[in-house]
Amino acid sequence: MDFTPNPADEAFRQEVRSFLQANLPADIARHGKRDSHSARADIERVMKMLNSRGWSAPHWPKENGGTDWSPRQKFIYLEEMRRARVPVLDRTAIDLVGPVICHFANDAQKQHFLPQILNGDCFWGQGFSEPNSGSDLASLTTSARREGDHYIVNGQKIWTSEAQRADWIFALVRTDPAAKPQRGISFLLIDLRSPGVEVRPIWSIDEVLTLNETFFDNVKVPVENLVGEENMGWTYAKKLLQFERTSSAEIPHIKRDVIQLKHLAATTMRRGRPLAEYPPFAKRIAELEIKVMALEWSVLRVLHAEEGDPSLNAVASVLKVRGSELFSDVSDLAAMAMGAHGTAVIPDTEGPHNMRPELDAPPVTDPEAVGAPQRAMFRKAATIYGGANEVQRNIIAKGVLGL
Amino acid sequence: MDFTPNPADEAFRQEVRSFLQANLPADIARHGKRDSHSARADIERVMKMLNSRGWSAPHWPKENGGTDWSPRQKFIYLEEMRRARVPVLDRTAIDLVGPVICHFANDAQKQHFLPQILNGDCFWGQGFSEPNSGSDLASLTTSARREGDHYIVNGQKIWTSEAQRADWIFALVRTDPAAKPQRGISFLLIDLRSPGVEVRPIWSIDEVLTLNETFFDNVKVPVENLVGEENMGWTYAKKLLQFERTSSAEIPHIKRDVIQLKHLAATTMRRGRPLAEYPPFAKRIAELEIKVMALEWSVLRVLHAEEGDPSLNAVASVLKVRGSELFSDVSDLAAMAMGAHGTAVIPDTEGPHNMRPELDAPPVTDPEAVGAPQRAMFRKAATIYGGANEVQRNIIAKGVLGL
Amino acid sequence: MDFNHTEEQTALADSVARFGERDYDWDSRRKLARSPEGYSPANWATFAELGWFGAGLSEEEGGFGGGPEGTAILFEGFGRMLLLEPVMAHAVLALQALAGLPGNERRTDLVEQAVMGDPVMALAHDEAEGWGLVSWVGTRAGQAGGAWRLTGGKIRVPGGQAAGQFLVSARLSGSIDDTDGIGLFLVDGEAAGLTRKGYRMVDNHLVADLALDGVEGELLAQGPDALAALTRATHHGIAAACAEMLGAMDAALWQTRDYLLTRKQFGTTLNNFQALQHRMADMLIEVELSRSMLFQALAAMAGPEGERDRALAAAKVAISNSGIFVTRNAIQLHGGIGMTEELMVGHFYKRVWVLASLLGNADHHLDQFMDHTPIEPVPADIAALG
Amino acid sequence: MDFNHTEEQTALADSVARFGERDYDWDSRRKLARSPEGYSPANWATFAELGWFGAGLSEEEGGFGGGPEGTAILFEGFGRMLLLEPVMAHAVLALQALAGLPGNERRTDLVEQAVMGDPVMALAHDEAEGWGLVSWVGTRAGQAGGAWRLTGGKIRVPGGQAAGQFLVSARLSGSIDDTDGIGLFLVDGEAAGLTRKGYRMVDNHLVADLALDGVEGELLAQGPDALAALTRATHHGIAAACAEMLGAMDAALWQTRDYLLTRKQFGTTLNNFQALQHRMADMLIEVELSRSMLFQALAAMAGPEGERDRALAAAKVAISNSGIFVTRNAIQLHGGIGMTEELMVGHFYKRVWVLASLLGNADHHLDQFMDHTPIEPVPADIAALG
Repeated sequence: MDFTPNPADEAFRQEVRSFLQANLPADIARHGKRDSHSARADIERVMKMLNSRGWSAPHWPKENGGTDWSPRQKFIYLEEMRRARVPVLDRTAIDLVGPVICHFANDAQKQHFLPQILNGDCFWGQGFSEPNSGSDLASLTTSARREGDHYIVNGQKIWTSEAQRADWIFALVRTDPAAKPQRGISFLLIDLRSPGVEVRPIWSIDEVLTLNETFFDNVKVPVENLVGEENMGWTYAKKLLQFERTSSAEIPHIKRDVIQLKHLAATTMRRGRPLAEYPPFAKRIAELEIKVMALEWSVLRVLHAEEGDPSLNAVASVLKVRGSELFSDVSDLAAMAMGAHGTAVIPDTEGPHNMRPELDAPPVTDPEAVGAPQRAMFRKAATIYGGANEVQRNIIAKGVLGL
Repeated sequence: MDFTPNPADEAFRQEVRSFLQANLPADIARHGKRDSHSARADIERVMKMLNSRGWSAPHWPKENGGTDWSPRQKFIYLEEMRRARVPVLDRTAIDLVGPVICHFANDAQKQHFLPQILNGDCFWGQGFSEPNSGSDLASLTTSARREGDHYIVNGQKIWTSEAQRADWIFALVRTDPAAKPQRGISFLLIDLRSPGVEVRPIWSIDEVLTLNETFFDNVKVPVENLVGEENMGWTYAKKLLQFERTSSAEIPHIKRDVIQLKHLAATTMRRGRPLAEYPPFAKRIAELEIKVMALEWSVLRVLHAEEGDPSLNAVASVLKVRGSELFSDVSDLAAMAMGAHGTAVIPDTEGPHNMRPELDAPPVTDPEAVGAPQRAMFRKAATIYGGANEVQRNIIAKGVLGL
Repeated sequence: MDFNHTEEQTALADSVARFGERDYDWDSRRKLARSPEGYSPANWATFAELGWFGAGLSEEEGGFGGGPEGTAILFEGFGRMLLLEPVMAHAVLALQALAGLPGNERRTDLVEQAVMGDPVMALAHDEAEGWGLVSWVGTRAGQAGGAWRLTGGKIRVPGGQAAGQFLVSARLSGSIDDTDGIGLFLVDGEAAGLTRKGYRMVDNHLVADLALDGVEGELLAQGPDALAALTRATHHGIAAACAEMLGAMDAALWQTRDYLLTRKQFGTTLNNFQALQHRMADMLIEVELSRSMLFQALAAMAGPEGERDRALAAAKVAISNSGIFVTRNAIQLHGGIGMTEELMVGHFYKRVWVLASLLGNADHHLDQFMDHTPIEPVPADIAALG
Repeated sequence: MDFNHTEEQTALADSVARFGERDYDWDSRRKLARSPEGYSPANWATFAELGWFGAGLSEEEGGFGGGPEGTAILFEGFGRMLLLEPVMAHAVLALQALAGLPGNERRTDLVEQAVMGDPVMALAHDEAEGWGLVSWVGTRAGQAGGAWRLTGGKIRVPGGQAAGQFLVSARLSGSIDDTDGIGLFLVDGEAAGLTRKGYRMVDNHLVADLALDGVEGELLAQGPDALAALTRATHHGIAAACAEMLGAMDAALWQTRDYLLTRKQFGTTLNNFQALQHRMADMLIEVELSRSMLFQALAAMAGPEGERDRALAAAKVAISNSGIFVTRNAIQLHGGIGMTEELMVGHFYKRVWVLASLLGNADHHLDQFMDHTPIEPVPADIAALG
């Protein structure tokens, strides 16, 4: 054990911070405050800004347009991105399908897709879940039947996050109905403008649109859009989840949220004093911050581990469960910190949004407060998506504890 | 709904309170403060005091020596008994075996056993669990084989509470090994002085003795000690648990403990002020008290319900789970309220106890503090005994929710 | 003490349940939520006919003999159907404040009008920094030209968009949190100088912030009389909120139970997973304890003021916490589908979230409870025993 | 930053593990707990030989180059075996206080003596009303006849029965909680006027309350120097307590796991019940987060004082709460057998219960954490972005 900080890390942090201070457009930073679902136009501009520096996807292999930063540096980069309130980018492209293409796709696919992603020219939706395959993903039934140079895709995906703004979708599809559930699955890239594709919105309880159903009705997909080998899709999907073992902890995002929560508590008045000076509420913040510290250091343990160190299964498994809980809790406290207006719908009226016809919002003047109550509602999904926490506990019990 | 209090109840409360003030010997009240496991000699004196008034077992049928008090009055009686710190009596006799005898035994058994119990002349141990039948009680294997006028009992019971001070034990025994688990069980009364019975102590983590193992090696039990019909013991045992649906909530005891907890918080000094004035600790007490209120009113709902009202299954099922949690929590807070001495072994040096050879206790002068830390340790058993809370949740899920 | 419904109470509960089944199915309710008014004036008229607005008042007070038990029965039902109509604003907060005024002809008239339901009334009392403290009134009242004029601001007024009349608290004297010196005024919804800033809460209920700039008001009560009326309104409002949270969490629990019995994952229905069974058991425990907590609050409402304050504070703390736990887990156990606007289950959570915040949140009420709950040495009569 | 053990750290961890396996099995430990000394002087000599007492000090300070990481490795192992020997009293609280004194020959001698382990030393600092506040010192020190005389009382002194020498804090000036005006004294265990009231804690560790009535002491430091030494002792003590709680809860977790794999109920082993699996998962989560928390505390010990205070306070809060949760559930999942004195699992709970209380409980440390953690508006550089 040696916890002496590396001075190079601090210098790197300053480099990222300075870059963002110099380059992040003010209107985008203002939208980022709201931390509602980012607008495609904003993301496109940010991606071009990052791409000019080679920072679009630092965790990709360097030869694919990533970086050779240390794990710690990649984490610092994410912390600074969130701290500066850079809008959440196209995570489906950068964190999910991008790494799969980097590792498993052929050269033609890499050359076609990766530069578009890095430059923010191609947006992606994700096609894991189906109506009858939620936590039990391997039971999926969307089929891809080979016909000459094409697959004919039929079926339905649900919770296809951000498909409403995407150009392409990656989908797990069943190519061998006779094989065991995990064996007959392939990883297909599908152009959402293909005939037979329909994307329908699912409004979530925050009245914002990020979730969709995507229907495939005899959609023709060229075989060159198959990633890797047929029927190996389950393996790629599992690998995909390991590329970024620490992202589910959401530490950079939670730390950003804690800053905003403290701002709201420091500026909201309660009986003549800032709410921050009211001990029961200050205590809630402190208890949250302590939990965030524990989780952050769990992330650092994983980042500093050697590849394949078995002692890390235990700590890695913790990240999603506790991270999603804190991601939800911090948003609750932010809404509570707003007092009476913390229960109001406060739509993001400047930036683009999918809010439905709406009465005027309450007279909230602090831009840090905009969107906070809806965010608290939406974050209830954090303990569900990416493998519900109940499934995560099954995995811990069997995989780590051997029960 | 009509929540107007009944003035007769208040008068009744004063009657019980006055009786105890006039009759409870001071030395016994002093022992009761410690609320360690009561001494047999104390209980014998208390039982005679109660018996002289006809109050030994108010919830028994009147013809068996009980009372015709309303459910509310019986509850008030228990509240006042605990409030006055009357030591915990022989609950095995009064709450468990007594009601079974009242309802299912023959006249000879009633005439033999009930008056002895009411007068504190006969103490009982309970013989439910076995080493391999904890939560899964129906799998018990202690056998009783009929031989002429006797059963020959062989096997082992565990957690036979208070058997070390008891004269008799009631035991569930298997009389028909061929029948389905619940069917072949009988309810036997066994004299602990019978040859072949051995009681061995189990020290619990509070270093006090209330738990035992009881071994039966070819013990001859006269057939007249069978309660009711052979192989019907499971039915009687289940009924037994319904006679006092509310006792597992432990409300009278918890309310007594809250009074003591508040005393300790009000008299222990923390940095120049009573601990009671330190908001984080005062808040812990308040949160506990609110939970106690909710549980108390749940008990009242059951007490005021009509026999067999199905809507009560839900609330009755709550009592054991929450009651045992609070029973444990209140004891934790009492020990914490003592400050540094709350981690010390403080044996009850005046009253009889089973503490093992012991160094001097810390100089704690307040008798309300004696025994509190060990009590906190022992109360960890509350969520285990009487059907572990995990089993209770199974019962709620299946029996109430139909899952 | 009797926990069962009287005949009248059974009839009231039946009328609410019937309305929910016949006239307030989930589709109808969703449409109302998107309508400009945010509720149905036709339903409002029905409620008046059914006598619901007077269900929480005794006959002597001008109601139909219900008392807080009647209010609780109504609102438990409202919680189950996620009613949008501003009944709490009108028939609890405003009407109970009116009923708490000193007896006179004006009060009788206003109570009678409110029991009839027209116009909708709202109590404009909360201010931005008050956080549930009843005596926090910064809006000032002064006399000018023979009339009372009110200046200040009110926040998140339930029913504030629908209301034709407001009851407005304003300070005649004293500092901003003095218990004395408060006045209660009747203000017309169209009065000059009154600006409403309407908005919607996450539960689809419409509210308004009010700005008052020399608005004319009719003084109904002042000093202890006004405070008593406001306290009464708050107490009944808390009881109604608790009952509504109970109804919402109970409905969420049983809808989740039905879902678990049908939803298949990993080759079996979800009800077979013990971890989910135990979560459901914990939810049921919280629901039943909340029901008990509501009963104790109702029982205390007939008792002395200190006990009433304490009991209501305890109920608001416990039921808010339980309600959040139960409805949040109802979403969780539904999985993704629970997060959709389309399904009812997420809306139970949102309604409970709002109700937990209204009329003082759990932090405020824990403080209130502690103020009424001394921590003292063992009482003398016990100590004397030995 | 490196989370792996260095070679020296691995050797230390191995030596602790080996001692636990060979010389500190559960039966031996139970016998020690009932012995008059409550620990084994023979083990104590072994520890000195193994160099454990100096494992938490750098070589410049007179130790063997370990630092707080060495202490943490030792105490995690002690937590697993439920070690009774007063190592925390001697080698952490007393020795770190000594090492925190201004450098001089006397310090060098005392450190060397303590590293050798003879006599056992104890830090007598806590007083009844202090509840973890380091500056709370009511014991008074005054000069009389050319010597310092101490009068007052100390409470729950770890190692207080075994100690041959005490480090005693006493106040030279100022009010009872002043950070300035404290002195640190060396007091002989047999000094006239010193009365020990020995007792046992629920975890079988022996402690003592001290009464001092004009006891002669040697002044080692005063003012900021004394406070720095006491603070250093407290910080290292908290780190050791956190490491020991971690070891205890980790051992309790895995013992429970082994039990679930073998214990049969309802026709199958308990590991097959999903509700128990999930509880175990929650316990594992708390164990791993506690380990992370310990790492952050160790990392901060080399940093500036404010960050150190904050990090240690956070660790004590989090690890105490996690430790209670994990070890209590370890009992629960064992059922009745977990409540027996004979089985190890209940003793993990008792040890954690005591460690959570020592050196300031979770309430105190949450206060400390809040003192070091401002709640402020968004930093200017972020606000400037847009």
